[in-house]
Amino acid sequence: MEPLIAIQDLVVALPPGADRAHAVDRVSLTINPNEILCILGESGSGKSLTAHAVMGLLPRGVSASSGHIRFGGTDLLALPPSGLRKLRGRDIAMIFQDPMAALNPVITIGRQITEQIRAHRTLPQKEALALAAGLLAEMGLKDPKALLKSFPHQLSGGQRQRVMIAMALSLSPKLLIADEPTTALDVTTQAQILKLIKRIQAEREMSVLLITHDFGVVADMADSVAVMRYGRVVESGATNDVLGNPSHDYTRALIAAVPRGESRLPPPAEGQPLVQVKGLTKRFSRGGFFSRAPAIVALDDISLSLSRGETLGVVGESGSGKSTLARCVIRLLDPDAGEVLLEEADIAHMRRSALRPLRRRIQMVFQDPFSSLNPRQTVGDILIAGPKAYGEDLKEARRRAADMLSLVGLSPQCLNRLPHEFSGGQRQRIGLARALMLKPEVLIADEPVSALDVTVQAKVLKLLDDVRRQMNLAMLFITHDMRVAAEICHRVMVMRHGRIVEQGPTKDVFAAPSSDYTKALLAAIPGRQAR
Amino acid sequence: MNRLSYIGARLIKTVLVALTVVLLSFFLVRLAPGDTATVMAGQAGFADEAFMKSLRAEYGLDQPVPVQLWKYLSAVAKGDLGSSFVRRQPVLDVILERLPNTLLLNGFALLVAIAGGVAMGMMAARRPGSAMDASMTVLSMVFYAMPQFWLGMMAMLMFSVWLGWLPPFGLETMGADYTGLARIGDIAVHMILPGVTLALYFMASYARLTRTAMIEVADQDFVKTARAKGLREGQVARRHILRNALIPLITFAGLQSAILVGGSVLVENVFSWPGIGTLAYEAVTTRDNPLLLGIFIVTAVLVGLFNLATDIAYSIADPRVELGR
Amino acid sequence: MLDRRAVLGGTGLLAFPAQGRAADKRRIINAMMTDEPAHLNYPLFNTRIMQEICGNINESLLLFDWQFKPHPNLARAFEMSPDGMTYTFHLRPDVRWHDGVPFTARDVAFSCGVMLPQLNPRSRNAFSHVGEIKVVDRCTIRFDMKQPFNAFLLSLMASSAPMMPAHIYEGTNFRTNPFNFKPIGTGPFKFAEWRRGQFIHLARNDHYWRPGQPGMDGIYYRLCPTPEQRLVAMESGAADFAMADDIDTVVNSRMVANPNVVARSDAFNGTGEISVMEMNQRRWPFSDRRFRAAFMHAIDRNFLVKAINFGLGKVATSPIPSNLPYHDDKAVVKYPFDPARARALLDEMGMKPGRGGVRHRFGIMMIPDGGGYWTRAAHYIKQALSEVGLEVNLESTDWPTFSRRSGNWEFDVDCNSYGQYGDPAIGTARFFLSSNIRKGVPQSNIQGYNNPEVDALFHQAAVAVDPAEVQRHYSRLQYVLTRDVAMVWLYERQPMFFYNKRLKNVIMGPNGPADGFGSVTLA
Amino acid sequence: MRHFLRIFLSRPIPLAGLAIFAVIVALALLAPLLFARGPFIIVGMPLLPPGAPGLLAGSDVLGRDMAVGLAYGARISLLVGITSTLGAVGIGVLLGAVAGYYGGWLDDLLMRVTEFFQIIPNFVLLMVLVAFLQPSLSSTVIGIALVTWPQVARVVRGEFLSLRGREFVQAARTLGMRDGAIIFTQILPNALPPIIVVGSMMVGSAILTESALSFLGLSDPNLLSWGSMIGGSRSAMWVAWWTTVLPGLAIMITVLALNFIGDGLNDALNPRRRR
Repeated sequence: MEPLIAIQDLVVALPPGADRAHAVDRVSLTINPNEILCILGESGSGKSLTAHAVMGLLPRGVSASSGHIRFGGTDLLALPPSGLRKLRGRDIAMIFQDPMAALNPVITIGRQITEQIRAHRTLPQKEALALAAGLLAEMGLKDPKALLKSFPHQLSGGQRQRVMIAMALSLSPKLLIADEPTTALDVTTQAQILKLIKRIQAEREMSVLLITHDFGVVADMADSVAVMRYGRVVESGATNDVLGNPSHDYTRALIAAVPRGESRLPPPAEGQPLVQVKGLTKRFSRGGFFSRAPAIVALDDISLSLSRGETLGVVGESGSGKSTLARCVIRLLDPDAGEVLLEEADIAHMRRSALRPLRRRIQMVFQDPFSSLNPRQTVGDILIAGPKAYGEDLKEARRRAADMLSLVGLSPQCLNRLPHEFSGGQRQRIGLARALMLKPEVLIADEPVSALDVTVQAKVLKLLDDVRRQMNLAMLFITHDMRVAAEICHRVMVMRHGRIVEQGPTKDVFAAPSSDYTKALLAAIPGRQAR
Repeated sequence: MNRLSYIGARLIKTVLVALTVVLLSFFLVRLAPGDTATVMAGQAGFADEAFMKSLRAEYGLDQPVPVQLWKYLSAVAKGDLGSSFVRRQPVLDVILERLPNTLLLNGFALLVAIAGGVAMGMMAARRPGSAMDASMTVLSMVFYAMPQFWLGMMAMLMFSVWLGWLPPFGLETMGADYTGLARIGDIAVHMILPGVTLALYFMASYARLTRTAMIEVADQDFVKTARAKGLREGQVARRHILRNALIPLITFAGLQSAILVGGSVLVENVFSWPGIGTLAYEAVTTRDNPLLLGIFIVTAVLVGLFNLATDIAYSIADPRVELGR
Repeated sequence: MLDRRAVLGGTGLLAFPAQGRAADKRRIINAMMTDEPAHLNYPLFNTRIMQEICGNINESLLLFDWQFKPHPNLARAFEMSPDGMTYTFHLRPDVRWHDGVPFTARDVAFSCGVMLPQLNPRSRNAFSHVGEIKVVDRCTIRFDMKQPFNAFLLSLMASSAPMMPAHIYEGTNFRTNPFNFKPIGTGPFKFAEWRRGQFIHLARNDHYWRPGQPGMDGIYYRLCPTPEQRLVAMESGAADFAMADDIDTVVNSRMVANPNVVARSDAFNGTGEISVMEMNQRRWPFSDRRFRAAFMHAIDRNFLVKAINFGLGKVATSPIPSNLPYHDDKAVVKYPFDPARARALLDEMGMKPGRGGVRHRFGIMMIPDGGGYWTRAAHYIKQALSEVGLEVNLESTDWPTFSRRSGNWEFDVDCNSYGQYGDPAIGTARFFLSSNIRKGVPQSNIQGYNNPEVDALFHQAAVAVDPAEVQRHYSRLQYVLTRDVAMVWLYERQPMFFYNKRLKNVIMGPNGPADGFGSVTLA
Repeated sequence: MRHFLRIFLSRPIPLAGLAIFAVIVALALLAPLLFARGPFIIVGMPLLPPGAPGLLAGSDVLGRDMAVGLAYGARISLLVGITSTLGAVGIGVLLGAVAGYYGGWLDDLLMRVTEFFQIIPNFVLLMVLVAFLQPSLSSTVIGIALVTWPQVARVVRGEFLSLRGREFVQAARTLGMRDGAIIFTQILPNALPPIIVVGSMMVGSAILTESALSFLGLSDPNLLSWGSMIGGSRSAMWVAWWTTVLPGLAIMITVLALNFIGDGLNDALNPRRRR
């Protein structure tokens, strides 16, 4: 049948001085009516720019230099701006990645929706508002009338994305473009939004162009899929064909890198516990001098134990208190109550001077590769900072730094280069090397891979596990992604609102989860049902 | 915490701040050598010990400092800021008589500056890096680089001495004693030169602020959403970009309330504008301590009120900000 | 030398804005004040602006013509006993105070006996010679002197002895009397309104005793703080008078060339002001006469007057101004501009040039005049002295600091000026009498000059009756003072008085404005 | 560093700024060589227009050569501008760093003090300080530094507050670094760009403030600065425009050059570079 959108040999040029000439290089794609097409690719693959090109929303300095985008007989690239503007929001609609920033913070939800309606149809405001309320109800939002009068900051991430979808569908467009709509959301919310998009697409028999980097999402949502790399489509076709037997080796590598979500690690050897946490509690006070707002309880009576050579996973959504726990154990934060025993010494309430010698035995790897290294220091200086603080001989420390770099898979010449010359994955390796320089016994990894692309993620996880085995480290692994936890943890602990809802060997927790919350988390893992 | 108790708390804070201002400046002002009695003796041309002693007694300058401080504080609590040594008038009357002139001049200057600044900022932000952007940036930097007093004198030289279009000095034509509309017109004409001189100085900051704010907001996602809704560029610019870019302007205007109230000593001095600025200069040079303290207190209270007004305006402009949290 | 006016004319800047209003037919005089006086009690506060305002309200017994000869005013006639021991004044019977109360001898007795000596240091010196004041009858009053005082008549000049209403001030605290803010006098104009920070309005006194006066309906003294503002006010016709320090000497040529303005340089001869520098003679080297002489020789006072002060004034050769009685040019020791002589004197003192050619460093304390002619003179003198190896540090001050430091003798050299007010005994003596060395009091003999011969000569001159004897004493005095270089006399100031040509009979005597503007009428 | 220079010199505005500023500094330093005698020497009649014989820029109200005055005036302005800014930056960085890093009551105290400076009209406070210290070069420098350090303190506090939370600082704490080392080796180097930009702008405004003070006569009379030249010409302006126009132009050009340099620094050092 006649495709709704036909993209032929689209080329999007990057401004001079960028790392490569074209962001999108001769891409051809077709989207049929009543179909969901997914474009899958890692960051920098040009998937998002392709979507923006269709809407004519390319950023300043970036332009579609050649090719055609046919939409029902007209070539969008040839259309004058006013012509394209009439289509936008009416025939083709788009939703974006970060719902927090996608709505104008100073205008009510109601006015932002009616603004789109009345941009294309002359309708009195009262009627437009009624239409908007209907749309919000269709999206499953409770009490739409109140929502219309509220401001974006008063809504949760999930609610806002639903409002965005309602706004996009207000003029029943033929095509909805969704640029990584759920990446910024919690796992459970992500699942609900994807289900909503699937339902709406089916009910309205419209086409959806879904941009994602997560294979699970493709498996759950896509009728057909196109895999992009460095601005080119390497493979495309029906989802089952592409996922079933991928023809291109890059696709094969991508599929292999996605964590299965089943635990493959042998059960941990029963060792004498190195770290014991008992009844740990932490509160954050809110409000200034005048207001008496109640304090938020971040950790409520947490107890756990960790022995050498064992990896304990702490899993939970944002706000569950998992990273506060990590920071309390390493005393970046001072807990309000409870004990943190390192062998026999309770370091929870120790004075900083007494704590200092014990501190070198616990080290940490951080989440954001672009914030965890001091941009103004060379890698060498970063690595010897720990030994230097403890007064060790600097020449000796530099020599050990070179060995440590090769241990984490980087060449020793990196010593005198600056952090901005490395990729995200390489920076995490440097962060790990820094942590290991003080020969710690306990390693805390706070979401070490969540900021990395899938392929890089797999390599760093493998490195972490090798290092744990070689140096017999006790590792506390913090993550929000159940699949990653399954890959690397012997035991898993699920946290919600500052409390432990379930813990036990990874195999048992994944196979037969006891708490309903764990069940919901597992069910929400994209692509889990398909296989 | 509702708005009323927040505003109440802020008023108490303003009073507390005004009190600290009084304490600090009471001692600061006394540090300067010489006192008002010697000034008046010097000016009288003929003075002897008896005259000097009687002057000091009359103004209570011979009592120990703590006594003077306590007397002064209790008087201020009752709203009596003491009387000006040199002018022999209650300080409050002198200040209240001069305050409207300063508020009028600075208010006019601020409005001109905001209007001009925002316009320049928008023109610069429309196409960053273009010739228009560069020329607006250079122009605002030139305004920022000119010494205020010199700019005033150049304006006077140009429009009063050589062209004779505008009256150079004072609040109104001397001796004309206009009333009603004629007086308003007369004052308006007199306000042009000092007002524009002040405005150019403020305009530079507003232009730069608007430009950076507009460019930053233009990159936000909700602007992309607005375009995705099919709005015309003009609507996107006005309803979404400008609306959000104005918020930092409000905070900046709040910061300037001290200048709005304190008056610009320089411009008022050059144009002999009878405002708080010239009053402060006179108070410093004649060691009229009660008048100087009075000016500090009144400006402290007014700045506190202006800041409160700016915070309220800010919470109206930006719903994310709740008063009190 | 290049004629300055040609240069200024050349730059086309002499164009004058059109007169604000066509020659104004209204009978109101618009005058200006540089800053507002604290109150209007004439004897208590005797600055120039007070003389200009209160000169219209409070009158004196006598007026003086250009030769300083006395003429009747409130006193229709007077006699002096041959031995100079008694003075009798016959008052005009028909004079009334502004509040209708008749003016009588009781007012004169109160003013000269009580109020003036208590409030005004100048009057105190003059009336200290008076033994007893007798009220003979309603219109006659007699002064019995302790010893003859030939300057007694001159000390009755308007600015030194204004007659004050006894029924208002007698028995009250002169400083806090409410009438200080609404003065009562007998003069041609009476107090009408004072709007603080704006103007003081004097209305005509319809019951004024002198027939045909005042010629105008009222005077407004408007506050006009900066010199440029006053220049514009005069040029635009908004102001009729500009007195003494109102206009900076820099723009003097512009005013003189203005066709709408009459320029008079003799309006203040009565005051006879000399611009001087006082040396703290307690400190070496100022105690050494040779240093003071070298100081005088190093300065080209002709250049100072012609260039720095734009031609206003005359080089001062004597402590007594040239246009006042008893000035004797032959008696004085002259100090022409002679840097070589100055260097020789300094060498003679043993003050040899050290590193960088500097012989000695000292400070000159400046008058806070906002960059006016005082400051310029000080800068020129610093430059001139550096040519002979004397390095000057100019110390800027404000009024409180200036008064404190001069009164307490905390200075090396300071700038100042003093007025003669007609007779050396009134204006000049106070700066050289050793009895007037009083710590804490500015405008006294702060130099610490102590010469018994000078003390004696001032005393003898004051009490001598025969005019020739008085002249002999003052000539000797002028020789001794200039020989000792008792003070650095720079130049006799000629403060200008500008008035709009729509008015006439403005300046009637050497006291100028201090005698009031009763005679002023439309031209 | 190379990267920074390439960006800084690539744009016309900072390039022009640097060039003008270099000329002015050279003029100030070489003044004794260019002109035989000092700025106070009286060379002829007062108020001679520019181009009069031997007088490039005419003579001022005392008959002194204005060209020499302008050259020597540059020294005072630059000296005051730079030293007062260094003083203000020194105090501001110290207090801002401590308040920003430790927070708590220290931070509140600093905020109250900076608030005090926002409430009191700054120039009036400066006049009181200068009057108290008796007008001189040092009192001007101290006065300006004392009145302007809060601007730097606010910027440094803001930077430290945001950098304190960054992960590389938390890493430094876990590695056992003492607070002092963390402040000076980890946080301060990253807080330098905004400090340098604010600093360059403050030199310009310090020059303006110094000229304002000397315009009002609150400066050392033995020194000739651009401000005092304008102050002395308030009346002369009516008969001799150059006595006011020329020193004013000199101030404007110098401050403009500094603003250009500041804009260039802001662009070159700003991580999120626009364009």
